[in-house]
Amino acid sequence: MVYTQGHYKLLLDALTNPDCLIDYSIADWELLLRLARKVKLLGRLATELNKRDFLKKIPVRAANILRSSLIQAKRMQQLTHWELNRITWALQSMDIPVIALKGVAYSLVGLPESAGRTYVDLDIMVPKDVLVSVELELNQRGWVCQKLSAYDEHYYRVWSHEIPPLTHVEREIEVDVHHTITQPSSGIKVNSGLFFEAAVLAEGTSYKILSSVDMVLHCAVNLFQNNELAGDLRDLLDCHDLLVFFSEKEACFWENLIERANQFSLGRPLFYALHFSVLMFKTPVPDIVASNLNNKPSTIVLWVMSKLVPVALFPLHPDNPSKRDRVARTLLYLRSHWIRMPLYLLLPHLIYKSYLAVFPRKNSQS
Amino acid sequence: MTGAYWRSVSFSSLQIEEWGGEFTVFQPNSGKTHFLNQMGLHILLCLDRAPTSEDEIFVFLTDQFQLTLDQNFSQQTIKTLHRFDELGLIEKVRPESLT
Amino acid sequence: MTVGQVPFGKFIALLSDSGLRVRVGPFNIRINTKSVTLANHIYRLYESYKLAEDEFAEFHVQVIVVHPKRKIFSPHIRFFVDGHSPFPPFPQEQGLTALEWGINLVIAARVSHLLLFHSAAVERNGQVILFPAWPGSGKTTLCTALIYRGYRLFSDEFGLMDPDNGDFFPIPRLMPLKNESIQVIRDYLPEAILGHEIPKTLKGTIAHVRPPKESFMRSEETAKAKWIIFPKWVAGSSLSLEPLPDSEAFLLLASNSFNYEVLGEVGFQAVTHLIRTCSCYKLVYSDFDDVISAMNDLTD
Amino acid sequence: MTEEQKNKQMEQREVKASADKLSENKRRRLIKGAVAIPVIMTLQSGAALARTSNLVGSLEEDIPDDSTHVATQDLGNGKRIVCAHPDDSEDQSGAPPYDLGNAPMGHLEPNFDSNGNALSLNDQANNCRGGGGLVISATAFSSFDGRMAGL
Repeated sequence: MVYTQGHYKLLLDALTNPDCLIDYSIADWELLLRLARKVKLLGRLATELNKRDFLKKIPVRAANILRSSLIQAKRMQQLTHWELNRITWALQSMDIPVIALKGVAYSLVGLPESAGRTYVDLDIMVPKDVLVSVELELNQRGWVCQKLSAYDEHYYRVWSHEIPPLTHVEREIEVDVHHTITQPSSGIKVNSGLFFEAAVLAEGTSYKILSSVDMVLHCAVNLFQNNELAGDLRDLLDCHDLLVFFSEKEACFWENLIERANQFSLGRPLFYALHFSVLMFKTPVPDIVASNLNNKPSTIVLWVMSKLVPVALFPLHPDNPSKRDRVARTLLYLRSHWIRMPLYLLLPHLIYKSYLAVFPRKNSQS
Repeated sequence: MTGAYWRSVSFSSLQIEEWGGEFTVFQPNSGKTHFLNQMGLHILLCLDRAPTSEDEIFVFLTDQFQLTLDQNFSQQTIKTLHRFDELGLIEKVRPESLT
Repeated sequence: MTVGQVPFGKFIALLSDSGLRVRVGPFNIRINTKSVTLANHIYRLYESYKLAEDEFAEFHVQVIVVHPKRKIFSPHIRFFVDGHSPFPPFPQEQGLTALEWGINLVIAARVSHLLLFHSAAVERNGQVILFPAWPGSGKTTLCTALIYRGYRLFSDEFGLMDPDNGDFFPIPRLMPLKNESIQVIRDYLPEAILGHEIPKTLKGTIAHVRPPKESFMRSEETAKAKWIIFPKWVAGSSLSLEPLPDSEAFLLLASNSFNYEVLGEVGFQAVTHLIRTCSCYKLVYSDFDDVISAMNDLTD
Repeated sequence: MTEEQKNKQMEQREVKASADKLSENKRRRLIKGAVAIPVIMTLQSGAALARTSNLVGSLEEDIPDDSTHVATQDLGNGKRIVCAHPDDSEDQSGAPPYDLGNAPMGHLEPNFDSNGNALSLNDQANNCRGGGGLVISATAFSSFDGRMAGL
């Protein structure tokens, strides 16, 4: 297997067995930290090392980079949590359920690994019928939409499951407001009302989060249906962490997970999440889970995915990126659009995006 | 009519440094640093003691700073209260929770 | 061993292959480029930089010359860090500014275990003067004049402070003079060694000052700050050095830091401590002799 | 209550006590000054990164007409300089404008004068500066893009 050699192994070993880090050479450390930065996992490495009291035992320059990253991760955590606080404040008069998703939800549910997780933005979900009034209310309270081209705006509103990201004029965090967890254009119709019904209050707070099984499903769907997978190792690790955490905490977790995935016809993304999580992180998933899931991929599809996904999830080698890894990324990019959109929509979208890549707009936000 | 009631939020978590009658305040919840004058800080101190109505705040401030209470002063103070609210330093108290 | 002690052939080989590793203050930087023009500039101006061969490098930067396939476009320069380019392309002649600015950006964006002020810093009698300033206030020019008159260079761009103990780290590097300042320094300090003039950059014409050797030799000696001075060059003005209220100094200094907010409570406490232990001033000047003697009086 | 929390509460009380003791002197200063109202200002710090001398800063040099460094817009009738105005609510502290603030305003300089003569980019830049505006680099403009009102 390709990811058990070279720079893949260096990173994977550090994540799955942090004890081995004590033996890393200077050159190993240098490469490891460059790779971990690319997949937003420096903060996680830092917390793992902290836990073992290793930060004083490793090369001091490496330790300083890890400390810096942890400080930045903590700062982003603080910012996203505060943004959730302010969003809740701004929407309190509307009396609607606001569900925190992804990173912030992982820390609200008490996932131990969330302490070193790097957050980029705040994701929340509100019922579809109040989406417009939520956007209006937030606009009035100082959250504004960043300038988008008319094309992007149309894409967001009609074919995506979000409204364009909002940012408060005095702060820097982007807020993504969702009304469901899948793309409307993917053909999978999920009754979002069921997520709101099952949502729970995070312990000791007044914030709502998805139920445990819905949170895992969202993680899987986000990775295997919504994303292009390139460099998304962190997101697979999120799935792994959640699976370990909930299966230890809840008695009937696996049974509930199977039932829920089949109820929403989300067996395939969940299957992939479990499959690759077991493959790479040795997640303890009972065999009965896979055998009871519906909509599993065929053997040939799984074979192709197994060739592409692991190499694409890893960051490219910073000095000598291999051609094979780039090809895997391109194929998965195509796949991510294929499954999300009907073909007649896909072609114009890709043509427009590749046109942009050749002729980047001036002054476009990076 | 006594106006809305306000109270401070996590006042004890604030880090306050005095600089000759002016204050820099670090708010851990938001990570923001604020600069307050005496009167600004006095509002926070007052609201930390007990939920207070806007009218009571005007009286408290004009008394402390020997000012005459006029419309301009009350309007400015209400503006500041709303800014504090926006920054998450204070919050409105529901009348039913007062008793 | 310093860059100047490496034979030119080996130097070129390093730059274009495994990378030239140099000490830049508390950091090591690995530089790669195949541009011979840029290599020549670096060889001359980085002469006193210490090598950090076989050591861990925090930052891996590359300057690449791009030759467009179509003839009508001229070649340009791109700056990369870990395979990512944070800037739009630069004209081909601007390799050195691209490299120096790129290093600034990488330090400012990635370092959070130290508090980073956007400030010049020099040391005399074991204590540091910080000159935090907005772009265009002439901090690089002032800094250049001072380091040729007995002050030790910490940096013309970064005040690097350890928030735990208040120590400042020297990070001596090339100092970019802009536009008129170039001639001003040539006139006032004929002994100063300047790189070639690079016209039409984002900031106008740039020429880099090569700092004195001593600043590199002593780049591991930290010191604490005692004065914070906000300078402003005003043509024809007479010298004025006025105390600045602490609260104002706090706000100016904190908002002039690259990562004050990232450090959170640690940043707040560190700036508080710094202001409480330093004397803060506002400086207006036009004449170098005046300002140097005022700084000497202050630091004697 | 943990040691730390307790400690913090003690410190907080001390601050309170000292703040309660308003000296006659300070009271007079407040009343006399224009600040006989409560004041709060929030530090905006993240801007420093964008403001590093290398990225932003006003462009003071002469601008050739083929300059690609300066921020311009072409609405179909020729290149016009983007003239930025710092947000009034930001304290500029007497320094040259360094930060456009949170809600910067901007306008496009006319590229013809009142007699219908074409104005070079440099002329436009001088008109902008003359009106208290700021000519900024294309890079700086893109970092403010989307936050610039009035364009």
